[in-house]
Amino acid sequence: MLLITCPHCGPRAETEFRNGGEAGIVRPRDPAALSDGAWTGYVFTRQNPKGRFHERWCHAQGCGRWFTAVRDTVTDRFLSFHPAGEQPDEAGR
Amino acid sequence: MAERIAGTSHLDLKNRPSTRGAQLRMLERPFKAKVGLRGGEDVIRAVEPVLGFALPRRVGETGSGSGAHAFWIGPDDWIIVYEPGREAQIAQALREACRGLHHAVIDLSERMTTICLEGQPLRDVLAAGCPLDLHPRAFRPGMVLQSHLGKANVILHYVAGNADRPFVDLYTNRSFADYVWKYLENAAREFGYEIVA
Amino acid sequence: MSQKARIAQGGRIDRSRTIRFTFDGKRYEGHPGDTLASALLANGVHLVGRSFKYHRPRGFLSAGSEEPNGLVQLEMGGGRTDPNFKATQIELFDGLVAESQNRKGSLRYDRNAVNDRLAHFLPAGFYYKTFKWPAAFWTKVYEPRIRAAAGLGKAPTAPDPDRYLHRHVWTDVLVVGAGPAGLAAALAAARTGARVILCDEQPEVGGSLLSESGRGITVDEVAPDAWLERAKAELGQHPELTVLTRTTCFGYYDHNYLGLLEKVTDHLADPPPDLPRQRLWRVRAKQVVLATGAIERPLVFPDNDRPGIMLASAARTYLNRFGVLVGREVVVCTSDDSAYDAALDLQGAGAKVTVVDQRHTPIGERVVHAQTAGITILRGQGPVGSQGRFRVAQLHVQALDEAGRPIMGRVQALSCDAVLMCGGWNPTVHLFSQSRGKLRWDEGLAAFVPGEGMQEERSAGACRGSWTLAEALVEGLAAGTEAAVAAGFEAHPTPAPAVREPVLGPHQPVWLLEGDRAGQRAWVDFQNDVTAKDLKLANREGFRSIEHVKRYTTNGMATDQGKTSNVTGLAIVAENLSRPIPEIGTTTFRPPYTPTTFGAFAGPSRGDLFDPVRRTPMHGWAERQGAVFEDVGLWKRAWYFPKPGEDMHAAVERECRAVRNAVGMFDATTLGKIDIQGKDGAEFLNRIYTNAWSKLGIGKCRYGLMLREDGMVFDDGVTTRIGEQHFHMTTTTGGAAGVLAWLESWLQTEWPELQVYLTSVTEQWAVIALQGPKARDVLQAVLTRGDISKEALPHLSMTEAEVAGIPARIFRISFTGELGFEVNVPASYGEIVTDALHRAGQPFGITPYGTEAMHVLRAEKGYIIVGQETDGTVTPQDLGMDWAVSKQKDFLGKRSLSRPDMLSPDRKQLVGLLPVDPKLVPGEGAQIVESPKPKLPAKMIGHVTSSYHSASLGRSFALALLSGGRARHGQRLWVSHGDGTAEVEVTAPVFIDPEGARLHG
Amino acid sequence: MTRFSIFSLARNALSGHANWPAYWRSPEPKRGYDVVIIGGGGHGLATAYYLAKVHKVTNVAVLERGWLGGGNTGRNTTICRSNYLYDESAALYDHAMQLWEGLSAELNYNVMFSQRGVLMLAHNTHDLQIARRTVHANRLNGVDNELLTAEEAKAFCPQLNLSKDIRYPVMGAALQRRGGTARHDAVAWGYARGADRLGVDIIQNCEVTGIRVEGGRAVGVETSRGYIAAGRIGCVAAGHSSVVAGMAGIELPLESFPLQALVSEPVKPAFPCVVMSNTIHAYISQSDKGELVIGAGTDQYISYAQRGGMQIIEHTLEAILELFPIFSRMRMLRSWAGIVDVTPDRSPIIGRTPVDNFFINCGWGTGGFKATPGSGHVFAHTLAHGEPHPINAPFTLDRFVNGRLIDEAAAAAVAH
Repeated sequence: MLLITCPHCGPRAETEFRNGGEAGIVRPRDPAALSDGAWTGYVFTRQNPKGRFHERWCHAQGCGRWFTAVRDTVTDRFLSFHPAGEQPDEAGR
Repeated sequence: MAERIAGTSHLDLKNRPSTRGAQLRMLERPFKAKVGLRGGEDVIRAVEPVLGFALPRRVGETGSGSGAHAFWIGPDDWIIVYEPGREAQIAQALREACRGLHHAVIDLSERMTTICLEGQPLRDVLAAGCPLDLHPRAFRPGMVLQSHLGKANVILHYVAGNADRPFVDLYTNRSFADYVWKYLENAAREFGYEIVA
Repeated sequence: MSQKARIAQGGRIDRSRTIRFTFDGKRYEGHPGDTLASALLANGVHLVGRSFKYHRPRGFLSAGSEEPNGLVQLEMGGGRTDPNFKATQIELFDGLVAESQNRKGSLRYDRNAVNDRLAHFLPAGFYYKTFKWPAAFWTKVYEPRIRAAAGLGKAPTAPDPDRYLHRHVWTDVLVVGAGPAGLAAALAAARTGARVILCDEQPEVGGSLLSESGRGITVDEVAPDAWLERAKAELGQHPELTVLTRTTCFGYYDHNYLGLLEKVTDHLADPPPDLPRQRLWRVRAKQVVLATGAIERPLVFPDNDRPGIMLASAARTYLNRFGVLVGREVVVCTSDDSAYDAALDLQGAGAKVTVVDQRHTPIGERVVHAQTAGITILRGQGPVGSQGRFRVAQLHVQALDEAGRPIMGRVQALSCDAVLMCGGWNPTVHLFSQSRGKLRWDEGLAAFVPGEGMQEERSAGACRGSWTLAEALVEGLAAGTEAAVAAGFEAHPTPAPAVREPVLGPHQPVWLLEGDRAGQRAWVDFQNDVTAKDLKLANREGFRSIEHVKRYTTNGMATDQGKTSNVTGLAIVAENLSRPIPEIGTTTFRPPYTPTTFGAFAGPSRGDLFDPVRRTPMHGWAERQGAVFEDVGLWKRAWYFPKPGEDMHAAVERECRAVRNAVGMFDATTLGKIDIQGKDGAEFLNRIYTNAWSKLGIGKCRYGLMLREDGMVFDDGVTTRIGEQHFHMTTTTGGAAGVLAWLESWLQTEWPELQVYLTSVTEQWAVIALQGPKARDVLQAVLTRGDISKEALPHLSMTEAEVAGIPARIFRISFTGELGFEVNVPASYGEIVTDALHRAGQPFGITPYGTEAMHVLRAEKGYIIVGQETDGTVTPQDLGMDWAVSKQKDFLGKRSLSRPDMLSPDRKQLVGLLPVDPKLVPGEGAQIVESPKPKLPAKMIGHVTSSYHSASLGRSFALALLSGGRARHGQRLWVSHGDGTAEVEVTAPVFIDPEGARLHG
Repeated sequence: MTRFSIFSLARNALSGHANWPAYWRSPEPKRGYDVVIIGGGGHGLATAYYLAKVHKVTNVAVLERGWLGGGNTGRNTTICRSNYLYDESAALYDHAMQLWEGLSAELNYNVMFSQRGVLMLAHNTHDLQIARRTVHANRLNGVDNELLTAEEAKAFCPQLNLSKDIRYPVMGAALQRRGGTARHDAVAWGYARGADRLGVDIIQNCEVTGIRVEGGRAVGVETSRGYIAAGRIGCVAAGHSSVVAGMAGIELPLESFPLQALVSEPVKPAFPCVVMSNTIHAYISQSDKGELVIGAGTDQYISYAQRGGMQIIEHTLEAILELFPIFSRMRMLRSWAGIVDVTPDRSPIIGRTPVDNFFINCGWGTGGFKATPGSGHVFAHTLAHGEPHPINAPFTLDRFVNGRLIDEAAAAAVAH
């Protein structure tokens, strides 16, 4: 069971959290203007990377806040945690 | 006969078997006043005079005064707990204080119930289903933490006492009181427990 | 006399008390402190089991959790039966009853032993090569026979009477293993004031010291025993140090999360009912010290599996810890100095001991001691065979060349009643490997040792290949201190202990000894009957990766998980393929370290605690009204209210009739409720609902649909504007939690600029729906404040009022098509208000109704239920609800609705169905076809989503999703029914009051 | 090539089994092949086998990063069934079922296909509706599946706990008698042996590190053992499909999750069939060796580490014991995890990609093993003709663009 550091509550057990998949997928400003393909990319296509991954977590059974974590999907080690609104840098810090 | 229904009413705690004088004591206090407050810095400034004490700003913290406790729930999220009966009046006072600000004041008295635990074994009993670090070094008097007990969300408030005789109030949604109560009884069996009703 | 192999004194058993136990129906005696294994050996019982495949007679190989042979069924009665328990791990208690396993007939005369004669025809993987013809025979004939022969013990057939609990704990340092290294580590860490947990699978701490005779060893000038007593004493002095004995660390998971299984009552004759049988500890450790020791390797030589042939360390444990002498004429076969301790100890206890050392020039200090003690040592020789049916009687030894290969020629037969093997040692690296640590092959030690670690852990002592006591104590001390410091504590200066012990000579492994006789079998995996020949065969057939060899031969896959067979197997494969061991691969170890009880994992989550049972405040009231309940998500909901003598059908008809003709009351408390506050509430609703909200007036309600971004309906409900900046949203019962989470994620991550706060108030309110032409009359009768007249409270509006003296929010909402009110009162008053309404309603014929009647009533009106008319593949257009879909604004999922397939005319659309036979009620889920007797595979053009008999229509009717359905109104089609079909007519999905006159009444 | 039979077994017994040939050669990779298949699991090996057997395309290489069947083929709970709701799925999985039924003979290798029956439990009215919908659909598709009452279910599986006071009492079940289990390793080995015999090169320890694409056409693969030219490339990399497709510049609607499973210690026959419950998330059967084989759920986060959290095992065993309290004292012997590639509609993607000559067969999620023969059979057709077989035609990548999903997840997973 992962140990996840909520930016607001500190390190807590994974069972307090809900994973929200890939982070940083921004909803298109004007969906109507998109091709079916482009819209599909937004709705369905995922990086699913082997290695560093920016993902969303919600501290569902704690403060209820969504935040972003950077995790290596090979080692499952977390590199950093970021409250909503704060973007991880290139190095994932 | 129709009556006001608490989370554990159907369990008939009065006649439920338990051990007189056991180290651990359990009871439900269903009708405490609980008011939810949401808002930013401006709201904090506006309500603190009404409350008469400072709102907690960090996880684990509580603010207390004049028979009330304010729990830190999230960065812009608090629950304020009073003795029963004052919910409407408090909610009203807070709403007035927040007029014009982005805020939410909401009565949660009926949504949540309180199970009061007292006695040395309660840490081990809670640890049977709660993944928090409940060691005296980590969970100290005055603190409040949210987590889960088995499959129920809970808020744990370390009201007072010391490592040998702690008092902890457990808050959970009313329909989960049945589960939480039975869960605690099952975990407490090896220590013995007395139901106070 | 019994216990003939028990020596006069010594050992850690309590000779003052005798306890009785039964094995295979025969009664024996032992002492407190015994294991079942030591007690059986004390009574001279060596034959204790049969192997998995060949049913070979077997005795104990070991004295610990690595035991492959000595498995028994514990039979304590009352549902307490346990298959495959290792007798070496069972603490003896009075009245213990055990049975040997996997035999047909008695243990001595096992009829399945014939397999051993057929061994030639049953090589590794034989079953892949045959039993293929005729095809049907596999399932009917061959497989049942194979299954009957396979398996070991018997599964319980009665429920388990015992309880299991969990315990979460956070610690600064977890030390696994309470041998010398672990004790040193735990004490060092505890001295810093850190929170420390020390666990060990044995009933007492001490590890290898419990089996130590202490010959020639001192620690700080005292014997090892004395040092151990000192250490024990100190353990008690550290308040933050928790010692867990009988506790196995079975799993090392991510982020230093470890699973421990504590056996709380397994060792007790009659367990106290208030104690759990076992406790599963979930430990989150800042730092971990692994001090798990090492496991001795057997020697692989022909017929090395006879009872009486065991590990040297085991014989030593039986002697020094349990006071049992496993043989009087003992041959010790070794390629390592450590076995000389056994030789010396057993000789000291009166056995005639001969040592057969594969090494030509062993030089260790112990060898010298053995020589001085007058023990015969045959150097450069090794075992190549054995004799003895139920217990070894002879060992055949032969001279070896420098490479360890037997030199053909004279074979010497040594008569004996016990053979002790030592093929060196394997560090117990299982947990290190589980932690993702990489193993490294150390050629010098001829063993896998911890390589690069991946988590916050460190190994100390034998589990990293440090064989001496001095190393164990020094490394333990260092590891414990470092761990505590890494956890943020200040090191406590402690001098390293001064240890005197014999100097070790080098180990020279001989992985496989084969005689020259054909057809000889040398066992590698004892329990699974995997021999060196099987490994050869696998290699010959092209299996080279160790994983392939394992799976093909089943080497290392028995209940001991290869603790005594993995590495020897690997080494033999490496020799076969003449490649270095690391190239063949290592096995990745996975949890659990030893088999772990299902019940312990499930813990308290059984019955009522399997999932919370959520009841509404009116549950008790409904019970008193005779309600039958159904599960909806976690909730118990009143399903229907049968009167005496009524079946479900009759009850539901009566309830429906009451609602259509008079008034019914329904508990709608479980619907999700979300309080929405903030100035952007309306804009927020615009984005998440398909319809528009800006213009909704205060006190007005509106129905809304929510879509996922893929355009599919995922929830619906009525939302009400309570104030300019205040909304009250309702969701489906099952959707409540999911919807709130979904809304929060959009607010927090996508639209932080919106000033909106969401709060779940599902449980704040009890909701009683009053539905029917007489609803207003009833409500009026108990209304203590407010105006619910047609004018003041038209359809889809809300007012704050007071019912039976209780403040209430009254919504004019109908899910039945009738005049309807939903009365919301503070939850705890739900029963009081329900009761008041029910009493006030008597003159009007008020009738409580349940979810089934609710389903019928709404279906008659063509109202959908998300999850019944929809299944995650249905759009608003499919449901004919375009009226609820805004053309102007954007909303979640809108773009998906214009994808090609969403517009195709053959999409399944909501329709009504009227069975031609008005009594016939199609099954929900029935498929729709175009002919009465379709040819298979038939073209299915839709399915029935809801289907009932309607009291008000006096006939059956259904809702369905039908391909191109709206264009098919009036068509005759067929629905699958029983083994055939039933004819139906397609209609519009509204059956009563299409113009809504009743609704607005 | 020795045929396997009771007779060859006996003959070899006399020679001490010293003359068995290798199951497959271990050739050096050639410079090029007509078809290169990436992934030596069951699906990839089956594809190679049917390419050679049915389509006579024998200049084929199967490239496996590690050892054959070391991925999900060797890590699943070996359940075979074809009782899927939608026509497209039923056609695909029943195609597989029909091949299963003759597979041991086809491969001259005993894959221990055992039609013990698959029982899917219903615990509430909603489950019953789904069960009926599925059973009726299956019947009309010519796929065997029958509705049972709770009592009939217990008659078929006596270990079932029908008590009314368990949290979610069993209200009924759907039974596919043709469903069952097979020996997962044997499937990989059998296909590998068969393909090798027909001339396919099976190359283990050969990791694909790149896909060479020229002018929108895939022309070969870079591997740890050098460049290999390819007329067509079939990517059958399961959990790693996103990674391999990424080498060709293709992004897929996939997420890879850890999926755990476990076995108990072996016991004498104690469980007759396969039982599954979607509502309380449990499935269980007993292997020929006597181990209870239990499938657990996926972890909530994507990961390429073949491991998962202990809480997943706990939840699974809670569910198992709720249905089968008699197994409470059984013990977990081994647990492990695979990486499953999951699509938004829980149906696989089999066919063309935006890159010519680069084909994918992925997205099998938690249910790929049962489809192995059918998947290989239709994918072989697709690779041989450059066009999908009618059975896999609906399982295109395009469906996520045009919306024609095959949403097997939806039917079972909706709220009520």
